[in-house]
Amino acid sequence: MGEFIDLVLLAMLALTALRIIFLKDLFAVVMLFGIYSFLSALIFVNLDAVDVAFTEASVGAGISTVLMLGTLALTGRKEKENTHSSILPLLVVCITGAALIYGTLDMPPFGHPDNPVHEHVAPRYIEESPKEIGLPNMVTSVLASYRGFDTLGETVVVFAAAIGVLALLGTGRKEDDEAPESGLKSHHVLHVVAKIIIPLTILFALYVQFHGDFGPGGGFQAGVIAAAAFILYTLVFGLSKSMDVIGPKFLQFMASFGVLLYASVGLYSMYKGGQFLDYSKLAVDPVAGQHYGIIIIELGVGITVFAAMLSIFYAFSSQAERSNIQ
Amino acid sequence: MNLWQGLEPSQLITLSIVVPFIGALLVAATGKIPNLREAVTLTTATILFSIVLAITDYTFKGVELKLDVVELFPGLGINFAVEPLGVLFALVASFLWIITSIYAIGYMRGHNEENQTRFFLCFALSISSVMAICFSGNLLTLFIFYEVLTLATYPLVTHSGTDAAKKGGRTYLGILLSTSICFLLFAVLGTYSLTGTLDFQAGGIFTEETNKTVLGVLLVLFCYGIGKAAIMPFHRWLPAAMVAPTPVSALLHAVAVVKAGVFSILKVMIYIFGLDELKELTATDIMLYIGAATILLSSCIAMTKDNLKARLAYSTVSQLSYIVVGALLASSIASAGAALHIATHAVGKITLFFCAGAIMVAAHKKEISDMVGLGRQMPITFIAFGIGAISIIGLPPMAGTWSKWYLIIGALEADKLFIVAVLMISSLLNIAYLLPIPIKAFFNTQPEGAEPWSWSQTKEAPLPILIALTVTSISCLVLFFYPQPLIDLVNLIPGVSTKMGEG
Amino acid sequence: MNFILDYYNYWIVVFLMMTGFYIVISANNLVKKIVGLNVFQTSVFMLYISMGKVSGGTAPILVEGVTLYSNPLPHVLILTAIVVGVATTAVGLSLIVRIKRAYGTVEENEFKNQDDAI
Amino acid sequence: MLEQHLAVLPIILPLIAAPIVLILGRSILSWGFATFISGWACLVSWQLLTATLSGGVISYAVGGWPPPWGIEMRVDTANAFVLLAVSFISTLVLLFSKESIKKEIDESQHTLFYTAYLLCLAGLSGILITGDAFNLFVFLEISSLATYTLVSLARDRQCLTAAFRYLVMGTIGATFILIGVGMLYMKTGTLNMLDLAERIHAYDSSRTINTGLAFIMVGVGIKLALFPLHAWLPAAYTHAPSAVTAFLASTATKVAVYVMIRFIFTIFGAEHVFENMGMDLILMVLAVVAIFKCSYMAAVQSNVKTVLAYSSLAQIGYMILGVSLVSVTGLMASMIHIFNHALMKGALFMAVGAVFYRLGSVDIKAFRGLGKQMPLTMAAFTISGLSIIGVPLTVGFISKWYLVTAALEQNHWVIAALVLAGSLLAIVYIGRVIEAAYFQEPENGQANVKEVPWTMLLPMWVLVIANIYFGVDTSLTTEAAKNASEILFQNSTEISALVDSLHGPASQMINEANVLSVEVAQ
Amino acid sequence: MFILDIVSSVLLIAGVFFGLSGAIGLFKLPDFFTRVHAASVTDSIAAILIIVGLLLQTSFDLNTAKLLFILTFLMITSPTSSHALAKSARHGGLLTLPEEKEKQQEQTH
Repeated sequence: MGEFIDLVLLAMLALTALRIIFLKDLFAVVMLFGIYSFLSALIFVNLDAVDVAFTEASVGAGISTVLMLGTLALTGRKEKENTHSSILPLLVVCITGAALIYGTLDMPPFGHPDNPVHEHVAPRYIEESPKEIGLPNMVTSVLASYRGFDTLGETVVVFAAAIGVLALLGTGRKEDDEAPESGLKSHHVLHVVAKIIIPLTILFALYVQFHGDFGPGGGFQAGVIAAAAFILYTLVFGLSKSMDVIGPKFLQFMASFGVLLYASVGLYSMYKGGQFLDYSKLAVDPVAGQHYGIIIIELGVGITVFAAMLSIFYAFSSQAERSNIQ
Repeated sequence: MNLWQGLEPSQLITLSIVVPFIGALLVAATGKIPNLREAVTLTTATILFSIVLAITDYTFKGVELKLDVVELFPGLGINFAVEPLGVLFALVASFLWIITSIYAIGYMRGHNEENQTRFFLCFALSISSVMAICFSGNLLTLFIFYEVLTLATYPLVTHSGTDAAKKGGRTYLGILLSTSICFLLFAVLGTYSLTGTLDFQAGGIFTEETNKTVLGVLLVLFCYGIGKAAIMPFHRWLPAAMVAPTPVSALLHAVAVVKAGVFSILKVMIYIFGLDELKELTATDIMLYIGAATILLSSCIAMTKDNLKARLAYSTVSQLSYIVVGALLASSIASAGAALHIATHAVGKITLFFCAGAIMVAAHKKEISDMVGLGRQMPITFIAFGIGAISIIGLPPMAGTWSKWYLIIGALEADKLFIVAVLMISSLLNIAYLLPIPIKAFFNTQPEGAEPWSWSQTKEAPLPILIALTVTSISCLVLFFYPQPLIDLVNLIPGVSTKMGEG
Repeated sequence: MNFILDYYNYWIVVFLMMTGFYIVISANNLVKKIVGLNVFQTSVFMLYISMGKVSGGTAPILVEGVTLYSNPLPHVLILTAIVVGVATTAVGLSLIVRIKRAYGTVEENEFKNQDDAI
Repeated sequence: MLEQHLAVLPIILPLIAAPIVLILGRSILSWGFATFISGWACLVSWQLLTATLSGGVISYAVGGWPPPWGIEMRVDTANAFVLLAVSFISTLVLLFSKESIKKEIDESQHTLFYTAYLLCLAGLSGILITGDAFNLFVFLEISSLATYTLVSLARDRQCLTAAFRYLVMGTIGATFILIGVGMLYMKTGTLNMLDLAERIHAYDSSRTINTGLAFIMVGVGIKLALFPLHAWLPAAYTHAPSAVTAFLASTATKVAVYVMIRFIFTIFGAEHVFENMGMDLILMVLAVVAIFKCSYMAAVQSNVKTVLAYSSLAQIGYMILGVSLVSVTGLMASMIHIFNHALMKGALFMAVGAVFYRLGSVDIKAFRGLGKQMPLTMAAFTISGLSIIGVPLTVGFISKWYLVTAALEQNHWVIAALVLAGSLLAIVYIGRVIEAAYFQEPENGQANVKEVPWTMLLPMWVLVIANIYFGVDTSLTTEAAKNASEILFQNSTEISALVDSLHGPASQMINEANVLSVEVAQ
Repeated sequence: MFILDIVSSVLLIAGVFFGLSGAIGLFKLPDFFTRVHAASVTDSIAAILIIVGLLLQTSFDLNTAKLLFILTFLMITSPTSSHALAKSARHGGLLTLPEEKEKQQEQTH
C-alpha cells in the first residue's frame, strides 16, 4: 500500500516538474513549485520522515513560495522567449543523469532493513538515544545533541541569509514620512478573521516549539510558523503597522540573540569542563542536562529562525512598497 | 698587498658583496649632494677592489674560502666558494668599476643626465650581484644572482626613459628573463633531479651513467639559458641595450653583464659538465658550430652598422662567442684562452666604449661616417681607440694577443681546424670594421686652407673621461707585457692549463 | 521485477533531480532558475529520505511496542539541508530584485547584452 | 582552560563574533572587534600548527559524542597549515578593509560587511577543521552564503549579476557534493571522514562509490574553479569590493583545493582515485590547460582585477597539477603553493584595491604613471608580481621549484617545461601593469594622486615582506608542507594497506608513495 | 463499532465525492467567480465531511482534539480565503460573464 501511494505521489511529482519546465507564466510556475514541495512533503510522511515533511511543508511550500511570489510582484510574471539553445543543457543533464543511474545500480535495495545505512551508526541513535538523551523523538535527539554542531551551523546559515537579504534589500526601515498605508483596508472580513487566527497560530508555534521533543516539530518549524503569523499580519494590516509591533532593528537583535543563545550553551558546557555543546555537563544528571540543553538551543533556533524569516519578509515587502510608490 | 689581514678570510666574500650594496644605499642617501655621492661611489669601488685583491692573495696562497648563507631547500641553499676563475672575473670587474666610475662622473655631468642617483645606485647594485655571481658556490646561487643582475640593470637600460629606451628595455628584459626562466632554470632543475646536487665541483658532477642524450639537451639548455652570453639567435638584447648611457654600455655590456654570461657558461662547462665529459657529447660540437657561426655573422653585421655603439655591440657579440667557443672546445688550453679573453677583451672593449662616449660628449657624434677627420679635434681619444681596436683584433703588442693565441692553440689541440679558420677570418673582419675608424679620423685629406694642426684646436672630452680611457688603453699594453699574474691565476683552475698536453 | 521494485524509487528521484537541474541550467529567467534550484534540491532530499526508509518501520519517534524504526540520521541531515536551501533561495531572490532594479530585467541574455554594451 | 578546545576555537570564535558585531552596529566598533577576533583565530591556528607539527593529530569530539556518532573536529598539519594562511590573510585584509570599504561600500552596510566577513571566515575554518563529511557541507554553505553577500556589496551593478551567477554555480556545486556524500553514506552508513575511509574500501569497485566520487569531484571542482568550471570566478572577483576580492582570492579557492586533496587522499585513497579511476591524468590535463588558457586570458584583459582573477585560475592550475603528480613532493608543492599563493595574491589585490581607493578605477590605463605617484603601493605590486612570475628570493620561486622538481621526479619532463613556460605568460600580464605604472605618462586628470593611508599600506607590506621572507627562509613552510603531504599520503597508504587486506597485493603506486615518503623523510 | 465504521466510511466517501466535484467544477465552469464558488463551497463541505469521518475513526483522545482544531481552523480560513480572493478580484475590476456581455453590447451600440 505504502509503495503504491509512494508511486502515485512520485508520478504526480514528475508531472509537476515537467510542467514547470514548459510553463511561461511564472506565477503558475511558482504555484506549481508550491505544489511540488507539498507533494514531496507527503512523500516524506509516507517515508516516515515526519519532521522533514513538517519542515518541507512550512518552508518549501510556505516561506519559499511566499518569497518567490513577492519577487514576482517586483519582477513581473511573464517569462520572455528563451534564446538559449537547449541542446547543451540537455546534454549535460543526460550525462549527469546517466552517471546517477549508473550509480544507483549498486545501491542497497530500497527499504531493506539490513542496508549498511541502518547498520553502522544509526542503531545507536535508535537504541541508545532514548536512554542517553531521554527524548522519544530520536530526530530531535540526533539533531540537537549528537549532531548539535550541524544544527548550530544551520542556525548560522539562516542568520547569514538574513544578513545577505538585509545587505541587498536594506533593513526595510520605513521612511518615517509618507509611509503608504498598504495592506487590505477594505477587507473587513479578513481583518476580523486575521485577528482570530494570528493568536491561534502563535499559540500553535509555541506548541510546536516545546512539543518538538516528543513529537514532530522543534525550533525551526516553530520559528517559521510564528513568522508566518506575522507575515499574515503584515499582509492584512500593512507593513508599517506590523513594524510598529516588531521593528526591524529589534528583529536583527533577536536573530543575533538566538545564535548567541545557542552558542552560549556550548560555551557554558566548555566552562563546565565538557566539550563544546556537551549538554550532559549542564546539570548533575547528564540526561537532565541533555534535556535542558536541547530545550535552550531549540529556543535559540526558534528565535533566530523567526527573526530571520520575518526580517527577510520585511525586506521584500518594503521593496514592494517602494516600487508601489514609484 | 692584503689590507684585510684582520678579517676571517671567508668573511671577505660577504664584504665583497655587501660593500657595493652598502655603497648603493649610501649613494641613495647622499643623492642630494652630487660631489659627496660620487666620492662615495669612488671610495666604495676602491675598497671593493682592495677586497678582491685580498681574495686573490688568498687564492694564490691556496686558502679555501667558503661561505654558506641560507638554506632555501633541504640540503640546497645560497652558498659561496672562491675559485680562480671567479677571482679573475672579480678582479676585472672591480678594477674596471673604479675606472668606469671616474669616467661616469665626467660623462654624466658632461651630458647632464637626469636622476643620476638612480643611475649610480643601480650601478652599485649590479656590481654587488656580479660579485655574488663570481663567488657563487653552486648553480642555484649563480642562477639567483644572475636574475638579480638582470633586474638591477633593467632601470639602467631604460635610464633615459625615451620610447626607444623603453623598447630596448622590453627586449632586454624579455629575452633575458624568458631564456633564463625557460631554459636555464629548467636546466638547473634537470641537473638537480639527475645528480641531486648543484655544487660546482672540479671535473663536473655528472656521473658516467647519466644518459648522454639528456646531457646533450642540458648542454643546449644551458648555452641558450645563459642568454647573457648572447649566442645567436638570442643576441638581440645586447644591441637593444645600447640605448643605455655609455658608461652602462661600457661596464655592463662590455664587461659585467655579458661577461657574467660567458663566465657562467665557462663555469658550467668546467665545474658542472667537466671538460672530459664535454668532449664526448655530440651536442658540444653542435653548439660549437653555432658559436662559430655567431662569431662570423655578428662580425658581418657589425660592418654594416654605421652607429658606433651598435657596431661595438655586434663586435661584443662575436667576441663573446670566442669565449663560448673556447669553453666548448673542451681543451684545457682553449679554456685558458677563454678565461683570459674575459680579461683582455674587457679592457679592450671598454676602451672602445669609453672613446665612443667621449666622442659623444665632446663632439656629439654617433655615426661613424661623421667622425672623419675628428682625430685632429680629439687625438687622445682616437689614439686610445686605436689601441683598443688593435687589442680586440689581437695584434701585438696588445693584451688581446694572448687570449686569441691560446684559443687558436686550443683549437689546434682539439684539432678543430675549422674553428682555427673561423678565428682567423674573424680577426680579419675585426680589422675591417674597427681599424678604419681611427685611420679615417687621422689620415683624411685636409680641407683647403686649414691652418696646421696645433693643440689649441683640440676639443677633448672632460678630464675624468680622458683619465679613464687612458688608463684602460695603457692597461691593454701592460697586460701584453705582464700577463703572467693572470696566466698563473688561470692555471690554478682545475683541468685548465696554458701548457700543451696538460689538464 | 524485484529489481525494479528495489530501485524504482531512486530512478524516479534521479529523474526529478535532472528535471530540476535542467531548469537551472537552461532557464533564461532568473526566478525560474531559482525555482529549478529548489526542485533540484528537494529531489536530492528525497534521495536521502528514501535511503533512510525501512519498509515496515515507523517514524523514529519512540512508541511502546514498536521495535522497527526508520533511520533518523538522514532526516536530521535533510532538515539541515532544507534550511540551507531556503536560505540560498532567499538570498538569490533578493539578488534578483536588485538586478531587476539595476537592469530593468531579469532575463539573463538581456542584462548580459547590457553589460557587453558598456 | 581553552587549551583543550583549540581545535574548535577557530570556528566558534568568528561564529559567535558575527552576531555580536551585528549587535554592536557602529562601523568602527565592529571593525575593531572583528579584527581582534580574527587575530585571535590566527593566533590559535598558529598554536594548532605548532602542536600538530610536534604532536601529530588533534581530534575533538563536539558535544562529547565520540565519532562516528558525534561530529569530530580533526586537525592535522595539512589543515592547520591552510588554516594559518586563511586566518592570517583574513586578519590583514580586515586591517586593510577599514579604509578600503569606505570608498566601495555604503556607510550603512559596514556592519553587515563585517558580520558577513566573519561568517565567511567561520565557514572556511569549519570546512578546514571538520572531520565530518556532512558538517563540511554545512560550513561550505555558510561560507558560500556569506561570500555571495560580500560580493554583492559593491556599488557597481555588475557585482549583482556576478554574485547571482556565483550563487547558482555555487549551489549546484554544493548540491553535487551533497549527492556524492549521500552516495557514500548510503554505502557505508557513516559520515565521519576517517570512518568513511575505512569502510569505503569494502566496496572499492562499487559503482555507487565511484559515482559519489565523481560527483564530489565535480562539486569541489566548481568551488575551486577548476578549468572548465571556472566561469563564475573572474566576474565575481572583478566586481566584488577590493577587500573582499583580496580575502576570497587568497583563501576561498585554496580551501576548496584543500577539500579536494582531503577527499582524494584521506577518504578515497590516492590509489583508488588515481589508479583505478585514472583521475590523475584528467586532473593533469585540466590543470595544464587551465595554466595556459587562463594565463593567456589574463594577458589580454584590460581590467587589472580581471587580470589577477585569471591569474588566480592559472595558479589553481599549478596546485591541481601538483596533486595530479601523485607523489609526496607533488602534494608538497601544492600545499606550499596554497600558502605562498595566498601571500602573493593577497598583496596584489590589496595593491589594486589601494589604486581603486585613490582613482576609483582599476583599468590598466589608470595605472599609468602611478610608479611616481603611489611609489609604495606600486612597489608592493611589483614585488608580489615578481613573486607570481617566480623570480628567485620570492615565495613564487619556491613553489615553482618544488613543482618542477616533483614533475622531474616522475620523469614528466614535458610537464616541467610547460610549468616554466607558463610563467612566461605571467611575465607578460604582470609586466604590462608594471610598465604602465613606471614607464607611461599619467592620464591627465589624475595629476595629484596621493599615497594611500598607512592602515592600507601596513597589511600590504606585511604580505610583501612575508613574500620575501618565506622566499628566503623556507624552513617553516617546507616543514609544514612536507609534514602535511606525508600525513596525507600516510592516510592513503594506510587505506591501501587496508585494501590489500581486502583484495590482492599492494599496487605499484603505493609502493612508490612509500618509497617517496621515506625519501622525503630522510 | 461496526456502525461507526460504516457511517465514517460513508462520510469519507461523500467528502471525497464533493472534493472531486469541486475539482471538476474548477476546470469546467466558465469564469473566475463561478470557479471560486465551486471550489470554495465544495471544499468546505468536503473538509467537514472528511474530518468528521476521521473523528469517528478515532478513540476520542488527543488526536480527536487535534482534528477538531483542524476542523475549526478550516471552517474559519477556507471561506475567508475564497471571499478575499473574490473580493480582490472584484476590486481588480474583474467582471462576471453577464456583465461582460452587457459591456460588449454597450460597446457595439
